[in-house]
Amino acid sequence: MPYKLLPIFKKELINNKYFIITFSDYEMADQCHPGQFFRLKNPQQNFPILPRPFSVNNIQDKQTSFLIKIVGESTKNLFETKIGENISLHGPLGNGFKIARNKKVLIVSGGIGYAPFPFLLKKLEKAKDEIVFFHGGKSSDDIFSANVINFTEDGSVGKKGLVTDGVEQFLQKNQVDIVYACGPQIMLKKLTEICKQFNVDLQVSLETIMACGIGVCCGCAIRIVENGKMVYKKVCKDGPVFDGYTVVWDE
Amino acid sequence: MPYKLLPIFKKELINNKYFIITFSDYEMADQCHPGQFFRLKNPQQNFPILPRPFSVNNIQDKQTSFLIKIVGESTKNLFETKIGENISLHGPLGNGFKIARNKKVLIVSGGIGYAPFPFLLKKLEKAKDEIVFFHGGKSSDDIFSANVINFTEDGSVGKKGLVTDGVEQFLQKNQVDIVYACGPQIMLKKLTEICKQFNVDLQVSLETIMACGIGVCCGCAIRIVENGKMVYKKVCKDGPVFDGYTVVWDE
Amino acid sequence: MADLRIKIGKMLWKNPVTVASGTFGLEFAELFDLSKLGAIVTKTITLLPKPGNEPPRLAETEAGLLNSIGLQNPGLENFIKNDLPEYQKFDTNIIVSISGSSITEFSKVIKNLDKQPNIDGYEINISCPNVENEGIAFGIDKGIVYNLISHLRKITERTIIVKLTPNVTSIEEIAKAAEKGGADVLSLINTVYGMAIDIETRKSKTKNVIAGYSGIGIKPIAIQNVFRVAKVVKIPIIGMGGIRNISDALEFIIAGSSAIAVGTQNFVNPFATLDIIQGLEKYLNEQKIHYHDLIGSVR
Amino acid sequence: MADLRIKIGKMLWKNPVTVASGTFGLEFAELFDLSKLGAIVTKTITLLPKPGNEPPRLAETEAGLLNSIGLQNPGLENFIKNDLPEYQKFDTNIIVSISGSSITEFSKVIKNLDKQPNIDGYEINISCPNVENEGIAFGIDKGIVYNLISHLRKITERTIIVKLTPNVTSIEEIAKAAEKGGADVLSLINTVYGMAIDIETRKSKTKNVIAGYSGIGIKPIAIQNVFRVAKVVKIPIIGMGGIRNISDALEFIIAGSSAIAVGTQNFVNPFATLDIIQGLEKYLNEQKIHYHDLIGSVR
Ligand SMILES: Cc1cc2nc3c(=O)[nH]c(=O)nc-3n(C[C@H](O)[C@H](O)[C@H](O)COP(=O)(O)OP(=O)(O)OC[C@H]3O[C@@H](n4cnc5c(N)ncnc54)[C@H](O)[C@@H]3O)c2cc1C
Ligand SMILES: Cc1cc2nc3c(=O)[nH]c(=O)nc-3n(C[C@H](O)[C@H](O)[C@H](O)COP(=O)(O)OP(=O)(O)OC[C@H]3O[C@@H](n4cnc5c(N)ncnc54)[C@H](O)[C@@H]3O)c2cc1C
Ligand SMILES: Cc1cc2nc3c(=O)[nH]c(=O)nc-3n(C[C@H](O)[C@H](O)[C@H](O)COP(=O)(O)O)c2cc1C
Ligand SMILES: Cc1cc2nc3c(=O)[nH]c(=O)nc-3n(C[C@H](O)[C@H](O)[C@H](O)COP(=O)(O)O)c2cc1C
Ligand code: FES
Ligand code: FES
Repeated sequence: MPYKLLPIFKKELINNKYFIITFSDYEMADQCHPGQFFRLKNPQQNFPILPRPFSVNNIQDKQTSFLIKIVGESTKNLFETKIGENISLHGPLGNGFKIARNKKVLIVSGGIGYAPFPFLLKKLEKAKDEIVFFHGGKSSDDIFSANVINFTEDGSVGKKGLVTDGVEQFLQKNQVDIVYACGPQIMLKKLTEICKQFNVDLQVSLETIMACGIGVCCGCAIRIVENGKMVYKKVCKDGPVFDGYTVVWDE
Repeated sequence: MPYKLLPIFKKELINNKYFIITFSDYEMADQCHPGQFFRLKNPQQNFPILPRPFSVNNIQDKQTSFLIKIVGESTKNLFETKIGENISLHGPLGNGFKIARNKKVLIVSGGIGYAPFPFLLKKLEKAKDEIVFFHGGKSSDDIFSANVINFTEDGSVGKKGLVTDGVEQFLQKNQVDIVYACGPQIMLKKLTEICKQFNVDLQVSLETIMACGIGVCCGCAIRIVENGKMVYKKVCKDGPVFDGYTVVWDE
Repeated sequence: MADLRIKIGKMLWKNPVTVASGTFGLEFAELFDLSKLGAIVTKTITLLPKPGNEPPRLAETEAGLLNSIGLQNPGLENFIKNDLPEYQKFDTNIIVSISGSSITEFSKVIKNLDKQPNIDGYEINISCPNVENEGIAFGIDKGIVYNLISHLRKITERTIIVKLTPNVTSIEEIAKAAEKGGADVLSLINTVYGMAIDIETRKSKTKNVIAGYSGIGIKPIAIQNVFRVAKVVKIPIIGMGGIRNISDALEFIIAGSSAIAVGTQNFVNPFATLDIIQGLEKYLNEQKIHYHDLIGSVR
Repeated sequence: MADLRIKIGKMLWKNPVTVASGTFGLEFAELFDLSKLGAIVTKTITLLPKPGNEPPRLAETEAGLLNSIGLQNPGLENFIKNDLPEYQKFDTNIIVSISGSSITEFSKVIKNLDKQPNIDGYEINISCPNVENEGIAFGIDKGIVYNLISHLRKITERTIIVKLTPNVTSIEEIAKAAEKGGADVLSLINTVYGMAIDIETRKSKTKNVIAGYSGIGIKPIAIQNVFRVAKVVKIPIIGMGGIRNISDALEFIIAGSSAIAVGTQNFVNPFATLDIIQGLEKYLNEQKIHYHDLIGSVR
């Protein structure tokens, strides 16, 4: 996992909450697997101190892009950094999603949890999977594509309601082999309960605060049940993708 | 001494070391006296923490300007702040120069010590003083006006040599009532020794690191001899202008 | 509107916001009406005038401020003559911060001040790290703290606030000693020992070498100390150390502070105290919680 | 080229730059050749595996990092089997950081490690603030520190480094006790106690409530501790706490550190150690000073 300084190649504003930042580097693009992430930081910015983790959103023409939600100082700063200015990139890091082949696949994302899926989608399509994509957001601002089945809490776009309710209904009527999911903890927890009823494989991508990103600091621990015992796993190295049924969700 | 948020009205780059930043505010312009200073800070910048003191460089058409040398994080940030963005201004602070009337005046500045004098010059001219202005810098970059007698250490502009040497020669041949000076400590110390020989009044503007700027914190203390005794005075409130002969210079 | 009133020792504050000793003065009256504050804490006064430490006295570090002022102050007499009457004009609680080099000196100062009207409390600075033998010897030893405070308790009826230093192994021990001695209130933290070096000249950036570190860089340390002390004492705590805005202030309150003080930030945004008072009302209304229920509510 | 070699205890380091325990690992070998470092300090190892504290374990504050890892480590046996052989491949000094809950446990770990070749020293972590009864009880009491170190001194010939906590009233006392006990080297500082609160949930940002504060925000505190300790001991000091770059490193060296360690900054710029080695050569050449003359040269 190299550590590179690369100039911002492209920046696209989606709306006042989200933007996409793109880097052009062959080596980087070739190494990535869907579900992996990079640690990004503007080296000119002293505070906050730590680089922040972002999933690979897509890879196109050897360009690697990240879909970023502006939530605090670092994401704001990345947004404000101009095209041509250098960003430090550390990655690709983490395990990434296991690619199913010739399966019936359901993707479920909530909010910025959409980020890793455009890249995954590409690989799944190559693997000849049959894919359905459900995405949920608070309102139209949180919808990224018209080509997926969208849910909004306020009903401003797509179906009104929670994406998890949609998933439950869908699973009642359709056979699915595997679910890939990323989004808020509360959504993933609910989804795990639902998927359990239907006995579907479930891969979830998790978030924690990270310091090193490479398994050194043990800061990103989450609780996983392994052989009937609760153990700590590292989101950065053992994850960010885990078998949903092994995760001990927070209260 | 009000505390205001004002948008940057004008910004002029002199060269890659110096720039002038201007604010347009009637009330502010009317209150200022030459030698006084303001504390400036971009409220968007969290670090460094403290506002930084800058002398009033000039007042023209009710616009107040500051001549700033880029030396560290705050001055760099002020330089990078765009026209129209807000800066917090606290001032005018400090005592300022005592204005002589109908006197033979010599102004001596070194480097960024030039900053307070364009404004002083205006007032002295009004007071019908006879004025000679000596300025010294390392090289042509540190020269601000062709209308003053310039010295550079590398001889790239004006006379080659130290401004204090020029002052000494000048005082040997010319009668002067009062000297106004601002510049590096080492220059002011030398100048004090020279002026003493010729028994000329001497007003020096000093710099120290400041926290409050208004006499609260006692952080900006310097040593002054008062009635034969060494006492601490506050550069922000008792100064920044002092009688040069009372200052106890650092080793 | 949320009710921000709070009893701090024998005082009733109209809101829980004050200023940290040494970072505020009458000069701020030019900027806003000081009566808006819950209380005003003066800079530390000693029996005799103190010239303060040799300059340079200040250095800014990457995330805070180093100072070695050395308790420069005009002395008790001048304070009573010149400053106190000005403070007394404001409709708020006036707390005089005092220090001394012996129990006798502390006692003398308090006896004198007790004759003056309109002083609402004393903050006993046993923690200033800048002055040798003044303060420092008191603040790190629980026996000495107990002796000092129980002595002063006999002298005055007014609220006694003891200001604690973080530069100790167990701040709980010192806090308990102060409470046992009769303190009505604790305030914490004073500055943390710090130092910075100019790598060009190889000199310490403050002449006094070891200085007091304040500002945002000490906030996590201060919150931790407030949390620990709140667990072991019953008297209220005035929390401080790096508070810049409402969200910093809330951390201190949730950690266990009944009131908060703004220090270094007064030099950056002189209206920080007022912003915090406003922010507090907004937060209480939004979260639908009473101020008293917020104090020490960390889960 | 400037000569950066320095004796640290019984070791000869090719340069005075190492890494802080717990912030570095073999994973960095993918980024640069670890043989370039003066030494490598492993994360703290205990006799038995430790699962670590409950998450969340990290929080970033305005000017630093809070961690409550809880000494998560695979235990001595796994370390010897899996990690040590990898470390031994590098042409640099290998220092194993160890901790324990009793003198017996410390002794057992050292006796075991002493049988392994190519370990150059032990860093005795008596200061980790995250684990109750492990480390903390040792680091704050000079008598206990003396007992522990003099005991370990009898067991091993290898360099003993004692890592000090800043969370004490007098770090000098602890430093002198370690030296008297037979320590060859001191390293300081470990993290400072800190805490942060999420004002929305009113929960502590780390589950363990009180955490260890590191990064640039603690630099003035660390430099101050190095300066004080350097005045009272004769053995060399490895300085750390917020070092990010050459100028931070120089402050520590001028304050009295014979060597320096990079901690939190490894997470930000994994090449910080290399940058510092380069920067040091440049500074020594420019200032025309020998490295040894720089150490503790503050005026
Ligand atoms: C594996 C992984 C993949 C991610 N992928 C994406 C992505 O593709 N797009 C996207 O917009 N966001 C992604 N995130 C979340 C992103 O890292 C945070 O939004 C970002 O760190 C916020 O930084 P900030 O300074 O702007 O906000 P802050 O104000 O610092 O924090 C806002 C929130 O971000 C989280 N956060 C803070 N520091 C860290 C840290 N060091 N590491 C992780 N989280 C932190 C916390 O939950 C915090 O409450 C991902 C996180 C992880 C762990
Ligand atoms: C009364 C007065 C008037 C001044 N007038 C001018 C002026 O007109 N134009 C101009 O360019 N500069 C002026 N200065 C100097 C100016 O304040 C410093 O250059 C500025 O603070 C540097 O800030 P920085 O963050 O860019 O650099 P830093 O990297 O922080 O510091 C560079 C140097 O600036 C000085 N400095 C740092 N902090 C402070 C502080 N809080 N207060 C004062 N000095 C500090 C120190 O000597 C330091 O070594 C004046 C200073 C004083 C006291
Ligand atoms: C310049 C300065 C002067 C101070 N003087 C005093 C003082 O006289 N008495 C005192 O008890 N504390 C003094 N302090 C400490 C503050 O009251 C406060 O405890 C400390 O700065 C932490 O708060 P802050 O981080 O908000 O500044 C001083 C602090 C500064 C920065
Ligand atoms: C995530 C993390 C884990 C740490 N683990 C250990 C440890 O296992 N043993 C130890 O002695 N110190 C540990 N420390 C403390 C560091 O070694 C160092 O003393 C401290 O972080 C100060 O240096 P810094 O500010 O450069 O990080 C840890 C620090 C961090 C941030
Ligand atoms: S972030 Fe350091 S181990 Fe995962
Ligand atoms: S800067 Fe505070 S008294 Fe001068």
